[in-house]
Amino acid sequence: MGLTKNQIAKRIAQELQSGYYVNLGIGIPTLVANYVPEGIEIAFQSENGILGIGPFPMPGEEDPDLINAGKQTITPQLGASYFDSSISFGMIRGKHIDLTVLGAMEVSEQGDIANWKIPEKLVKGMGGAMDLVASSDNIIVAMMHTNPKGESKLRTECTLPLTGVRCVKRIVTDLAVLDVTKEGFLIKERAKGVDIEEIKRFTQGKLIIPDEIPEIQV
Amino acid sequence: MGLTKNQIAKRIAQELQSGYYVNLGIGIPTLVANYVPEGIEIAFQSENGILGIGPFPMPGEEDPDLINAGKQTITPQLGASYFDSSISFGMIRGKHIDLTVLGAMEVSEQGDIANWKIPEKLVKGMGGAMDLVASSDNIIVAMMHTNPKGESKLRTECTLPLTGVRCVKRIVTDLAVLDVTKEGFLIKERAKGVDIEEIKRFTQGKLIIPDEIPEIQV
Amino acid sequence: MIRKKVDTVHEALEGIQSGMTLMLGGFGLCGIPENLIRALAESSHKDFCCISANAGVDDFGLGLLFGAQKVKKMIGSYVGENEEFERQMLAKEIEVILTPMGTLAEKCRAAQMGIPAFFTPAGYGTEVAEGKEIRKFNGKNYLLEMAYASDFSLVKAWKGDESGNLIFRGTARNFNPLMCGASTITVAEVEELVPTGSLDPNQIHTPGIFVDRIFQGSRYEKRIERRTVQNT
Amino acid sequence: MIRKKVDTVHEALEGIQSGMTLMLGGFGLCGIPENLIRALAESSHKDFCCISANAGVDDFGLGLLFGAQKVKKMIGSYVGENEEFERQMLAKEIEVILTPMGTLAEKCRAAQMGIPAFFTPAGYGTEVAEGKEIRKFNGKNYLLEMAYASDFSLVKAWKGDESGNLIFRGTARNFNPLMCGASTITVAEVEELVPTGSLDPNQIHTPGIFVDRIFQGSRYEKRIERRTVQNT
Repeated sequence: MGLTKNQIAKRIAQELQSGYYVNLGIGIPTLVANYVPEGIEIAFQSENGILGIGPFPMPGEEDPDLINAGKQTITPQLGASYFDSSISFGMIRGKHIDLTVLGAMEVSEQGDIANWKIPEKLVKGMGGAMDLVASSDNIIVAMMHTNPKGESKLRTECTLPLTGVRCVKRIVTDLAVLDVTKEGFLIKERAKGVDIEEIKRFTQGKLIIPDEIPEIQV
Repeated sequence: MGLTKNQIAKRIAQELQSGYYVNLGIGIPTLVANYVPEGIEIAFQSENGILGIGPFPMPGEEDPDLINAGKQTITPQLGASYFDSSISFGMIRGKHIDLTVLGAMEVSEQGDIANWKIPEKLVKGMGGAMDLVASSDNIIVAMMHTNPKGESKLRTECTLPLTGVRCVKRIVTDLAVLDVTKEGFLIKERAKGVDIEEIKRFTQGKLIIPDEIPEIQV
Repeated sequence: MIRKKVDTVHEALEGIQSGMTLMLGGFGLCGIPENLIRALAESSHKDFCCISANAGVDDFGLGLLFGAQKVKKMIGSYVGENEEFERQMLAKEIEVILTPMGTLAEKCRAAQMGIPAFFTPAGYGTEVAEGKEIRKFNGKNYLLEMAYASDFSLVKAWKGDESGNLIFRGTARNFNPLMCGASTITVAEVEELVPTGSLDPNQIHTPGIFVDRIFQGSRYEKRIERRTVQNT
Repeated sequence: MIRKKVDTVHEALEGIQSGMTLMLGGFGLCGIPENLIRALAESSHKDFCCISANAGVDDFGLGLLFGAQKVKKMIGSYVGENEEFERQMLAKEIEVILTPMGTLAEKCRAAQMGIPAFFTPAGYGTEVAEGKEIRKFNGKNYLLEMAYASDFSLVKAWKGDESGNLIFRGTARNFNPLMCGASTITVAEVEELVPTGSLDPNQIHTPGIFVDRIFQGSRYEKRIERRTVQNT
């Protein structure tokens, strides 16, 4: 079974705390914005130069001067601000962002992340990913547990070119929630209907399996 | 005889060209603004964060939020802009200022300048002077030829702590206009009624004396 | 105040030559100098080195320069969404240097502000760090990155005055302010050019000192790359 | 959006302790956090290290802190105009570090923006360069300068909203925006505090992310240091 992409996003949304400035990457991370818990104060930053992203515009109200880093049309939240890219990345580099959520191709036991380049394949570039992973103290990776070939994306070492080193703190996949610890990937929660053997089978890196592993509540 | 401080300023104002962004230091340099030739387009920058300084305010119209680097109340010129100090010094460091005029205690044959500190005396600080002299390609020093003790301020080497090295291009004193050249201080013009012997007597550094030295026209 | 107004895009581009390095503002299709790009694509000049966050799409934005085979080298950060660019890259017709986006932004600002080099954490431990000086500050590793050197900056603002003061709009600001004054010559095109003195000095994003030439653009298309709306 | 509003200056200063390093915005008496300075001068805390462009005058601005013997170390650029400060400096009661003003500004910005160090030409060949790394870029010599590390930034803005967004006015902007987010905690006092959503997002000088606490100041004196008017 396992979680859908929306369920992964929903689980990550549980990590949001009031007062957080959050940067969401493209893909599953973008979906997190749909599941912000009621009553908490949060602001989404996009590295192209906005703090306080609101909902997508109503049809007909799209503004070409208002987009997010995924180039989608957006609207500003009340209290939003626009700024240039040096300030935007200053927010990131200066550790003013409280939570960064991004996708990955691979994560290593040490928390290394690879998400920008597959050798021999077309390279589109790292965009802001290297700045984000080099700067954030609180990085959650949202990804499927395996790649389309069925190979584990949680590895002893990344095989793909790195985006950043020793930076990922937590991983939410379709199968489990795992923390990166000194000893390896620590299973914190498992998806409903997914047993430990399945997580073991699809995890190439070292796993730490506590006695009790609660189910992910989404 | 020699030039008055206002005449020094007036002579320096002849160096202004249309299109120049100009930073004027405190003292004689400030007076240069009073003698901008008619019909040329110029903008004065002040390092505390304004481009386009206009005249002093009319009595009763002083605004505490509008001052120059000398902390005098000012008004903005049409087309002025305000900005933070990092941008202000970015303009200076990035060589966007076309002319810098500042005072000095000493200038050396090599174009070194000392204007911020007298050992054993109270030090007030360098303010923006070190940024200005390290960055500008076009620095004119406005000063009296000698200090209050009658000692030459144009020297083989500066005796006072330096503000910057090999940066001064031209010096306008009460006695003469001199350029800093590889061979020494080249006399370009002399003040009316001042003869070469007088300039020689009050110049400790090496002087180059051309055959013809026109009078300063102010 | 000093006048920077020119009347035509051709006057604005005077002095541009084949082989020059150009900075181009914009993020994807947002906040791009449409008139300047159009004129460059139609010009006889070529072999440009372009510094820009993205590569545009096939038939718009920077894509017009790739379509017209004007680019020899591209320094950017995210260059997807453009098939002709990809073809030229795979065929090695163009050289491509990929840079973390925050580093790209800061390298532009450094050029603008007279900072020759600075340290940044982005790219440490990756191939971006290859050949670069690495230094530890407070236990963390950083790379030394250099300011860009460039001949022309081509930017787009919302409003501008005849003295070159600029105001941007929304996220169309992006790299534009950082590229002003970061090249030998900076050219700004604006949607609305107003007389000097019309803009509030307190609300100017880029002071005119960073702009050498300004002109009012025409025929703004302002194309949207990913139109996204609420489910209703 | 995230609320940053606090009701009193005392709440705004919570956590401040003797011996801390403070950044204080303002240039002379222009754009200084009057309420925060007043409260600090009256507090029981002392032995501060202050980073600020100037030292104020004897009975106003930063001068109030020197008058109350609150400062152990002063990092500034131009510290004239204050007799008590001079007395303490000459008596070696306070340590004074003088820094080129542009370097001071950039060291604040570097702290704000996560740049640990950068090169600048200011001070090359002078005593400011002593003990600093010197490196040549394109034939010119530069010094390596480090970002400041600081506990509290105390700034003053003209308008602000409850989410910490700030707008400055005129040359009262100066160092204030650069110090926001450059310390562990940033406190902003404003002349006018408006509800979130009242400010144009395009015209905000400092986004609220750089501000931890904001409050409306009172009793602004806004003293003028050198009143200068036209001869009429």
